[in-house]
Amino acid sequence: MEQGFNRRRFLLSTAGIAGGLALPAAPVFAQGAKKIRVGLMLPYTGTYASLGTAITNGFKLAVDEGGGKLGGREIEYFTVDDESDAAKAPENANKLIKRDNVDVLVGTVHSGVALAMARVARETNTLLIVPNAGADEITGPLCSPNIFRTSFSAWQPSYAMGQVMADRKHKNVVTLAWKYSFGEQSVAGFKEAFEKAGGKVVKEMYLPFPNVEFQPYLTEIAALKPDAVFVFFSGGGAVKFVRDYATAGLRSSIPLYGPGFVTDGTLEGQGEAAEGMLTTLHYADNLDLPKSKSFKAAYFKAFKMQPDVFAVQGYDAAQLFAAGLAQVNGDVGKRADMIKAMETATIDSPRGAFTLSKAHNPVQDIYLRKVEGKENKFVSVAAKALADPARGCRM
Amino acid sequence: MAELVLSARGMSRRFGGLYANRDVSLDMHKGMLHAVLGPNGAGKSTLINLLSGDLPPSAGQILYRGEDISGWSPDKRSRAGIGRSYQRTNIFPAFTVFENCRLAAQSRTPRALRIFSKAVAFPDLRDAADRAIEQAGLAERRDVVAATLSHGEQRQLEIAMVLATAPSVLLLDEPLAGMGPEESQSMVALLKKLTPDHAILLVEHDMDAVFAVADVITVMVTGQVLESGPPDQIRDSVAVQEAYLGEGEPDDE
Amino acid sequence: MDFSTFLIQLLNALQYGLLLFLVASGLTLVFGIMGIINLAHGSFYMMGAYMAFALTALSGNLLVAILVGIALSVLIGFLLEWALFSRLYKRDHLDQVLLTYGLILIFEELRSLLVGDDVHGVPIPELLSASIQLSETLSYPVYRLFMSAVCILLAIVMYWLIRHTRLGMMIRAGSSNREMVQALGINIDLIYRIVFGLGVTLAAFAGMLAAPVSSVYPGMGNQVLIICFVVVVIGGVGSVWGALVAALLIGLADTFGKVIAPDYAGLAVYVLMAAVLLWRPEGIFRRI
Amino acid sequence: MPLPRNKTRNYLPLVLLVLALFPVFGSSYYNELIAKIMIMAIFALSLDLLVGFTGLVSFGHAAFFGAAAYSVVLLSPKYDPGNLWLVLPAAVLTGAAVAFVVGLFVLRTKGIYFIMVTLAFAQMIYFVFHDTPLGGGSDGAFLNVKPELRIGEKVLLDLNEPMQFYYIVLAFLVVAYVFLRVLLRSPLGHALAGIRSNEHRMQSLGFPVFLYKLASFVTAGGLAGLAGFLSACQYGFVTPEILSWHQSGNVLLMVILGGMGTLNGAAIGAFAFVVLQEVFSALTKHWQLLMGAVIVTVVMVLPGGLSSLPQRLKGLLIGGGNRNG
Repeated sequence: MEQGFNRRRFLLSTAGIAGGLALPAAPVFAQGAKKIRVGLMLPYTGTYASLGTAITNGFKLAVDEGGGKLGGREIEYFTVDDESDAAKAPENANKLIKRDNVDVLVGTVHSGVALAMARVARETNTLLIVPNAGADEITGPLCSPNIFRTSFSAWQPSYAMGQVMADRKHKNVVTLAWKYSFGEQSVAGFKEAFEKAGGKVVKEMYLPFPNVEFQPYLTEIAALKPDAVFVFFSGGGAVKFVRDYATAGLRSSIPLYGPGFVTDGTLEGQGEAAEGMLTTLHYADNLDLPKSKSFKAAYFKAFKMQPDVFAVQGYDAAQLFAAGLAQVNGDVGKRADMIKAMETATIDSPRGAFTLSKAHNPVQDIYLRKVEGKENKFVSVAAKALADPARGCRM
Repeated sequence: MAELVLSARGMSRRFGGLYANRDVSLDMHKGMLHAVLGPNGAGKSTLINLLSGDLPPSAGQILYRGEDISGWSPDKRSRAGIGRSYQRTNIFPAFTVFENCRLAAQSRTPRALRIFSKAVAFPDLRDAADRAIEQAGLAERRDVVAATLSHGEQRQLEIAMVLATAPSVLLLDEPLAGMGPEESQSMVALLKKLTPDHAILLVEHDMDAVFAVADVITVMVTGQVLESGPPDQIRDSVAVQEAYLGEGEPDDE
Repeated sequence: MDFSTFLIQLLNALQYGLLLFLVASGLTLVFGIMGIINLAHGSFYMMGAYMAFALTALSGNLLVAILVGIALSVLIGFLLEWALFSRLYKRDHLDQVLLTYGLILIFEELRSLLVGDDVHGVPIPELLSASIQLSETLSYPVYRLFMSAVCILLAIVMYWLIRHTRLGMMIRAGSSNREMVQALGINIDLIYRIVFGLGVTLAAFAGMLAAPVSSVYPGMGNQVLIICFVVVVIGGVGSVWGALVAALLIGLADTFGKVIAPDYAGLAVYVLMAAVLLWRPEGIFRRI
Repeated sequence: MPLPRNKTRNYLPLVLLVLALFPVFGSSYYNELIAKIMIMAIFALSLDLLVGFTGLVSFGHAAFFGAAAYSVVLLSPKYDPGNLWLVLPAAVLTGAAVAFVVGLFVLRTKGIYFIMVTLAFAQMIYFVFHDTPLGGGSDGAFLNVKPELRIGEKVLLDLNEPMQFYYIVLAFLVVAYVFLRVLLRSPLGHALAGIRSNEHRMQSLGFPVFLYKLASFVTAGGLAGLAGFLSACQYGFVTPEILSWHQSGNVLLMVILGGMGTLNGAAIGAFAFVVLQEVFSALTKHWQLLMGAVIVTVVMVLPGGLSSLPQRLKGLLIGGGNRNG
């Protein structure tokens, strides 16, 4: 069976190389048009696929509203499906940066992937706009002149929730989250505000990501009898937890709170079990703002569906980039001027206008929302113009 | 009396509630060929498997040069000098005859750590292999891939591989099975030639061959030793004739 | 932990263990009898859950959905066995492993193409939607108890099927030696087809039964697959009885691991596995 | 599987030449891609020692790769380059040591059960990194600065330099390939071939089969550790996913795709696998569907892998004779 590898076979395999290389490399030769090269590295498959699509839609909507141009130049998109797989993240980011030579990298949803992207962006000095991932580090220790975020930090909604829950006279609270950095940061943000306001976190419970066998924890909560529970899960985990919490009969005796991700994009699956739940986020489904209404209408017209917070974040990513490009008339070579313009821009977002902190994270209002029907309805402003403390950022 | 090499003492083996071997005792001496006869299911193969270590005994002892080896693994017994052949040909089919034997010889001098030397470069292994091939009468087929050998030749290779390990005990499980008359004759001649230097246990159905070569014969029935002694004693034994020979020719397995 | 909490945790452990048994039983059957490591087993579980979702949405009734789903699963099992697996029995185990590995990718993408990547809930049937008050604050959903009862019932049925029926006898014979059984005039091809169909159906049924409490989401099959393998490894290849014991042990290790050593909860199950394998390299029980 | 016999292999220098000259023409992205393929080739070669040459079908090979990759991150100082003299041997030893411990358990089993148990143990090691604070949990851990080789004050090799990294990977691929070639024709290699062909007979011939298998397992673990080391250095980032059963499945697939039991096959398999991934993922977001279809097709109609393809084609053209059931 060990039959030497003859020349014909070798030729076949080199043909393979050539084929493999030629295919993805083709777009490189579109230089004449001088388009702006936008790299979208987002999840298009797997659990977060719908989020990736919403962000892409939002981004493209903003570009289309500007006549398909940003800063007077046409846009060319390069997309990579990051599969929410952190292990492949550096490689995928390199595909866009080194193979496709993009001018800006936009991504992503998953925090682990985004952290890896931030490192690559720092190393290669590529402009990066994060349209979702909330890991505190991105605008904390990893902050950099070329890294921006148009979404939130994990700390923000949770910190706001700490104040809300203290205001609602809860004294003893149990927290439950997945044991990974976003979960831990959410709990930390909550705890900071809640304990500052005089509350006490009786027990912090974590379960391995993405484990969804909640029953032992629910039993534990029932035995501890806290005044309330602060929880962070997302996607399928959030659906299952909220349902399990309700069927365990805990909903009526121990109220459940959490950052908005627990009830965003998951209400269809959660059904009645989520009804009335209070969460905090920088967006609500029925904001009474002109920009929000026009955005919703335009989005519905373009994509035949209602936008969510992720679409807003994608939309704002494009707006932020546009603000920078407008300053330099589309000349991405003038990096310093462009970044300066982005730093000082006020983004007229469907969530309400926001500016950026020194660490490039939005300074924004966090809303208290209540689940009614299939919507997260605005209740009040939980924290006005809340800025992430950007711990560890030296910039 | 010749030197006692291997012996079983009250050896038993149960499968579930059934005894495949029950209280078997026998001795093997250097220079003597000890044949085991018995109908199908008499426990002859189990006996060999117990002696070679392929099966652990349920009770009893196996002594090798005075030492109790019943707990030893098959490879340890083999390295100590107990070689066996199989009833069903058990070779490396994709290797050549020479490679089969060379690998067998290698087990005596493992050299496992010499990973930077070529296995084919050791003259002692080559000589041992060639000697075994010569003895087994396969010299002309030395470089043929084993899978393409005739059945009889594969049986010869089976023996050659054991010989290449330079054993002092040979446990041979029906080496003549399926051989033609000519091949049988040369195998019988080989057994005779090997006897002076080895202690041999031969399990065989071919009566003529057994009586031609055996120094001692043990007859087993239903896992137990019926009678043991020189060929003449066995031939004349009433008990053996009643239990076994009386039934006429044993059928082939 | 007070005593009543302990008892409730014990109930949680049993309930989780029984569900694991249900998922893993099909895997261990296919594994033990056909000698196939079916990596796609988790995909069948996922398929079942999505069928429960889609068919409940269509018919409005979980029971109808489950009945139709079972019929579809049997069909899919037969088809796969006929089209793919039956051609590989003479091959190496490795080929079968890789085939099922390829099938995982295909099923996962088909799911994405057909149903999308959203998370969906499946309503608990009206009849079983009540809860039983266990302690002052905690109540236990009747549906979970119902699931456990179904799992126990299935365990009994499988035991009876394998021990006391002609089909079970042929299955047991088939697991020891394919050629020999064939020589006895038993239609081994048919037996294999039935066993594989049974394996697929058990996995899918577990998915359907669990859908109302687990909700349905992408990647749910992979999550359950590995833990099922651990069940089979601990229980011993092909042993349904072993799978039951192993699944219950895992339920206990996982539940109390989470309570006692939350930082290392994920490892508890594997420590259990290593301990069992140290004691018995081939699992607690061998064969059916 | 016959024993390795001498054959002419005059195309190898040519392959080497292409690989050595590639960075001169390739862009930085494709250099990284080829480096990745070479790392995967080392990984696949290490597995082929088990699957193809010892007959041990391990479905947990990623554990050794991943554990070694983690060791690089854990042993490197946070903000300074690690010392290559220390980090590289430590990574290889980690792979080998994990293989040793796992081997003590799994090598007591055979056949289909072996496949299962290796999978289960690899998953155990996956959870060690995934669920404990040891390596940053499910978020993974970063290697901020890649190791360098220095003598005194002089930096001889710096893995942060992409070009240097490329040639280091190439050198290690050659070393791994030659090492395995030499190993396979040594007495140990022949004994492993014997075990693959007929383990039972090897034991009755007097070979301590368990120790030989353990030696093979540990060696493969060490080589996988080398690949893990290089992989950690290439991306400066490790997550538990590199130990997952998908990774074990992928490397097994590379070995099968190329045709197991041939060193060249393992390397071809790694190449084909990565290129297929690259091409498919550029075609559609549902590329896994294509990948799955390729896997099923190879298993069903091409059991000997890609390197048997020319043989089979020839067989077909000449009119059969090479018909596999």
